[in-house]
Amino acid sequence: MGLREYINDIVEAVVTTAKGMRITARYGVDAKEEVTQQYPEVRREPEERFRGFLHNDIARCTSCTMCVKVCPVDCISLESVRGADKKMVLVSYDINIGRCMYCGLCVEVCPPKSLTHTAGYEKAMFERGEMILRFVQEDGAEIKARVAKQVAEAAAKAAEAAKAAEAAKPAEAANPAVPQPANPAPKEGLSADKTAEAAAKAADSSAVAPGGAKAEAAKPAKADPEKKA
Amino acid sequence: MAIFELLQGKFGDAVAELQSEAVRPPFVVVSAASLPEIARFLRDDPAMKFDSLMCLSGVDCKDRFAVAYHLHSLAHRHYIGLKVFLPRESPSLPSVDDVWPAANFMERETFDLFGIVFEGSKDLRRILLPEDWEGHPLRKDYKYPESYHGVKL
Amino acid sequence: MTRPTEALHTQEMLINMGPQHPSTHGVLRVLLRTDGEVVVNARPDIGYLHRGLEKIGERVTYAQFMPFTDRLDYLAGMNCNCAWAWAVEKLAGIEVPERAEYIRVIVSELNRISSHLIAFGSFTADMGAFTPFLYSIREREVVNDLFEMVCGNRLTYNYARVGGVSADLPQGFLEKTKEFLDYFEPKIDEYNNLISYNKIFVHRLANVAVISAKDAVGYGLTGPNLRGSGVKFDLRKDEPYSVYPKLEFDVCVGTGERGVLGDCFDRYMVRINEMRQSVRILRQAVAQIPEGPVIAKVPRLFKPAAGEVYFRSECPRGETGFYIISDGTTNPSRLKIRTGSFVTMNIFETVTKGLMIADIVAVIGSFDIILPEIDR
Amino acid sequence: MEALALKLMSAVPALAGVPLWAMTLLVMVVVAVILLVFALTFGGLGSYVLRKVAGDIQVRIGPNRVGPYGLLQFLADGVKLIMKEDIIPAKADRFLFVLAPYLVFVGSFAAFVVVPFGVGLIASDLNIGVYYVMAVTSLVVIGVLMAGWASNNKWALLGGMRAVAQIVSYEIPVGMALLPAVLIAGSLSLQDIVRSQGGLLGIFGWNLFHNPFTFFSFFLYFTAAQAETNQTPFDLPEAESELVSGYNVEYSGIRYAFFFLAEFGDMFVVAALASACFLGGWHVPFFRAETLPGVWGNLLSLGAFLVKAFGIVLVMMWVRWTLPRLRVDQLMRMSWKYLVPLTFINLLGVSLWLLIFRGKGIPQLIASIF
Repeated sequence: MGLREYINDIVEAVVTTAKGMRITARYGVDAKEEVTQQYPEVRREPEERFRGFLHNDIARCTSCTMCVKVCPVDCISLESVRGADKKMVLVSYDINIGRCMYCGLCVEVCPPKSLTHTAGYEKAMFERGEMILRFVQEDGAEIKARVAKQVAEAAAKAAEAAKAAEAAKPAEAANPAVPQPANPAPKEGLSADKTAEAAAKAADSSAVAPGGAKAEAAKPAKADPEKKA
Repeated sequence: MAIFELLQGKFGDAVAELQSEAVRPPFVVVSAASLPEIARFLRDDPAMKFDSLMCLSGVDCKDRFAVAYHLHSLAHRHYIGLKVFLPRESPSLPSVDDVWPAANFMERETFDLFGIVFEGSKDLRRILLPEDWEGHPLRKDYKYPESYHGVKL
Repeated sequence: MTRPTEALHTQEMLINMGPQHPSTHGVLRVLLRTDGEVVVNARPDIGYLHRGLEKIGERVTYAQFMPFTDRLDYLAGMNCNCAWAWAVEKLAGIEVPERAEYIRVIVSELNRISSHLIAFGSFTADMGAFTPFLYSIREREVVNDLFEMVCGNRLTYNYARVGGVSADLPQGFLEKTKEFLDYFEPKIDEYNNLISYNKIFVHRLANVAVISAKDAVGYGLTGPNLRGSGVKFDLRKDEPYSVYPKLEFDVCVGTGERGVLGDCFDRYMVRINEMRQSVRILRQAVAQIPEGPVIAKVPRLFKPAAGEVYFRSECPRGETGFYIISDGTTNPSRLKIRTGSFVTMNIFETVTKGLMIADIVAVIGSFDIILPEIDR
Repeated sequence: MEALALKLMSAVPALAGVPLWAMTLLVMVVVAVILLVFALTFGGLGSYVLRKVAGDIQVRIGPNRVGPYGLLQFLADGVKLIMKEDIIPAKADRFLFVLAPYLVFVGSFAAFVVVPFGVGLIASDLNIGVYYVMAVTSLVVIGVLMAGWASNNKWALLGGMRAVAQIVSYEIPVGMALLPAVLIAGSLSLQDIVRSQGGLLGIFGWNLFHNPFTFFSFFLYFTAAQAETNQTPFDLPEAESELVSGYNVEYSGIRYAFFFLAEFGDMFVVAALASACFLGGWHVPFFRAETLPGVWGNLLSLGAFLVKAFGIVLVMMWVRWTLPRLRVDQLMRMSWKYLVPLTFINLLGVSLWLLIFRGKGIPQLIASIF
């Protein structure tokens, strides 16, 4: 190593160090450069498309199970029973947010758009069980019992109606007792925000028992307190 | 295509067929025994110069295994695939890690996940799974274990 | 008279570096055999993060696999997303609307910048200078904000779809991108002044772990690691896909400016220069982006015809290749993921012979490996 | 000490009956406690400042939760460290493991004895002051090696080995860089060295501006001292990105706190030496603090000294947050190929200067013209 190189080495080291220190000093002195956000006090507003916790508006959910099928990690579990109006009644709708990877595929496929992302992202919990979001507050067994009762009532009514029809028109007794779905009752029972698709589906269903409408009316009422909570 | 004909002319029966329908890049199916020879030829021949092995993958074709080599030439910018079919029972084929050093890790991975043995490999150990793992998970008939060292899976 | 070296008995030391170690970038374990500070042999042991993505790929549909590609390389989720989408589109022969392609290129390049920023930042932190790391995080945060705007998540984007992207760019996104580019470009010079050409930093990197061009090709290195050895090969240029042919940029290669061609410093500088090129690409893409739909019509029950495809694209850590074998059902019959970091680890043992312990850290940093990509 | 004890006894009649040795001992203990409190406070506040400086440089805020502006952070940390479980690894050499942190702390704390805080404010004005500092700070090495060895951890051992190699190598440039000040003062006593930089020339009385060689000497000393205290470009013994945390990797709780305090103590000692030997020590520029009546002179000079010392500490932190780390062979090369020869050249230069100009510095020469 020649003397010139030796001195060059020292000079270069000093110069580059000084350059770097000038930059750090500028940031050190300039208080405006601070970018930290004091998290619990200052909260960043998530963007409009932010994919936070999932929320299912069960009043609109049609239990179509698209979300369950599309979920790559099987974090959504859904149980439903067929109601008196042949529509599915949710018994339970749980999302395990500990397992959810917030990919948003379920929200994309949801036909009635009842499943949405909220802006929630704080997931600190004391127990693992708390990570399961339950959207149907009522006890599953109760719903099942209620629906079963309604179905039974409807069946009884249908049988009655069939009997009456039989009595009225004995000639057509051989015909299987399928009541004609001309009655628009289920349509009236639907809440206003039902999508046309679901409405059409409901109209197609052959059951016309008034019990179905009752169940429809009961459901949103039950969901309301939960929504407020 | 031209490469296939050239290979077939040179190696005869060792080169069985060309898979080019709905397969990109096309595969030349070769026999296991002649693989190192063909590989060396493909790498060294001035018209071929397949100097990089892009990808080496094991495939479980249900009735047999296959090992697929995707080759690329930086000099000529062309591709070819090599495929070797192996029997399900004790599959093994010669290693090519002296032709393309890159093959070593990929062969280890294939050995690990498929149980295909690469003879003459520099260092054929399990790579992704623990040394004492049982079975080869990417086989279609793989049974998921109940537990590992007493830890429930 | 016995010479003192004969009388002294020295022993090799076996040190376990990792899987918990501050600078192995995750759960990489390196078994070091050292003679004092000099490494006799460094054997990487990987697999601590093996999640069986390839097996998962056989179980889920093509669309469902998209979120898993985020987990392939979590610092470059967009690139992996797009790579998967391109691969499946190539398999099924789907035409993608041009706007979607532009969007993909924009998000990919933004992601490349943010990924290289982390590479730069964590590398300098490994070298002992912690401050540049926080500067790079600061810039990356802006990119994350942009991504949150466009797809709703900051790290695992799941933005691309087979046939396009999940949603059009939101209002004001392009303006904010331009703003970011104007803000970011001068910062690269600042990094160079702060650390890149710092004497100590240069000394730590120059002439360390030199990989010749021949070795780099033979060992299958790709991406910046390959270009660091002076091989001018960039998939965006040499095997153009998407709208890259319409965009002008240079392929950055190592020059050996401070040491030998192919040393750690070259690999580092390639990344720094690539950020500039990404800015260049982004400026053009933002200016050129056409109006139109962002997703092609793809049936919900997507079943590509039986066939095999190998598609590779240029990700920040080298080429990410998907070898998909379709048997005509909704799921791939075999999915092989070839990642840059995995193949790069192959050369690790060879290049680290005779280096110092501190150099091991430099080599890991200069390869810019990421463990989920290695272990998949 | 004895003089102070005598003074006290004569001043306070109630103490007249106390034997002289007991009084002396009492004074010694009191002084030691004061210094200990100072060292601990400096360690605590130093860590706060270090983090605040880091925050400012790194576009963050730094500690800001405990107390106003996070000022009490160090108390919270101290409490935390004390409350933490004290873990001794199963296969560690228990005796050495327990002893090491104290040894390290004693090494750095003992150097406080000769730090000239102000006019007459020195625990003991040893006539071999500089030499004493060099000697006791070397004691740290033994503690560090002990810690590294006793931990039964390879990273710790490597850290300990690095520390020894580094500190032993850098002792030489540190000593050689300090010698010009000793030559100018003609004494090893730190108080004498400080006094020699007085006069009404203001800052130009400082050794820093005495002649070009002393000017360079200061920077050489600063660099070498940075290495002595394991500050960043030279923090190889604890290199957290290589050796995880080096020699103290197995330590936790209060034992770790001792290492921590020793580090800050070292930092202060180095800064104090730099300011005493090159920046005029407790001299207030253009003012004779020693002429002030009563304790005011002492206090003013103490203030001046602390400002200078803390200024140097700040610069050390600034350097720490800017530079990357050297490799171990480069560290050695830097010491033996660069710093050692340069400090020798400097020493030679200063000696010749003093010989030629009869002990006068440039400012004095210029002043003598007028």
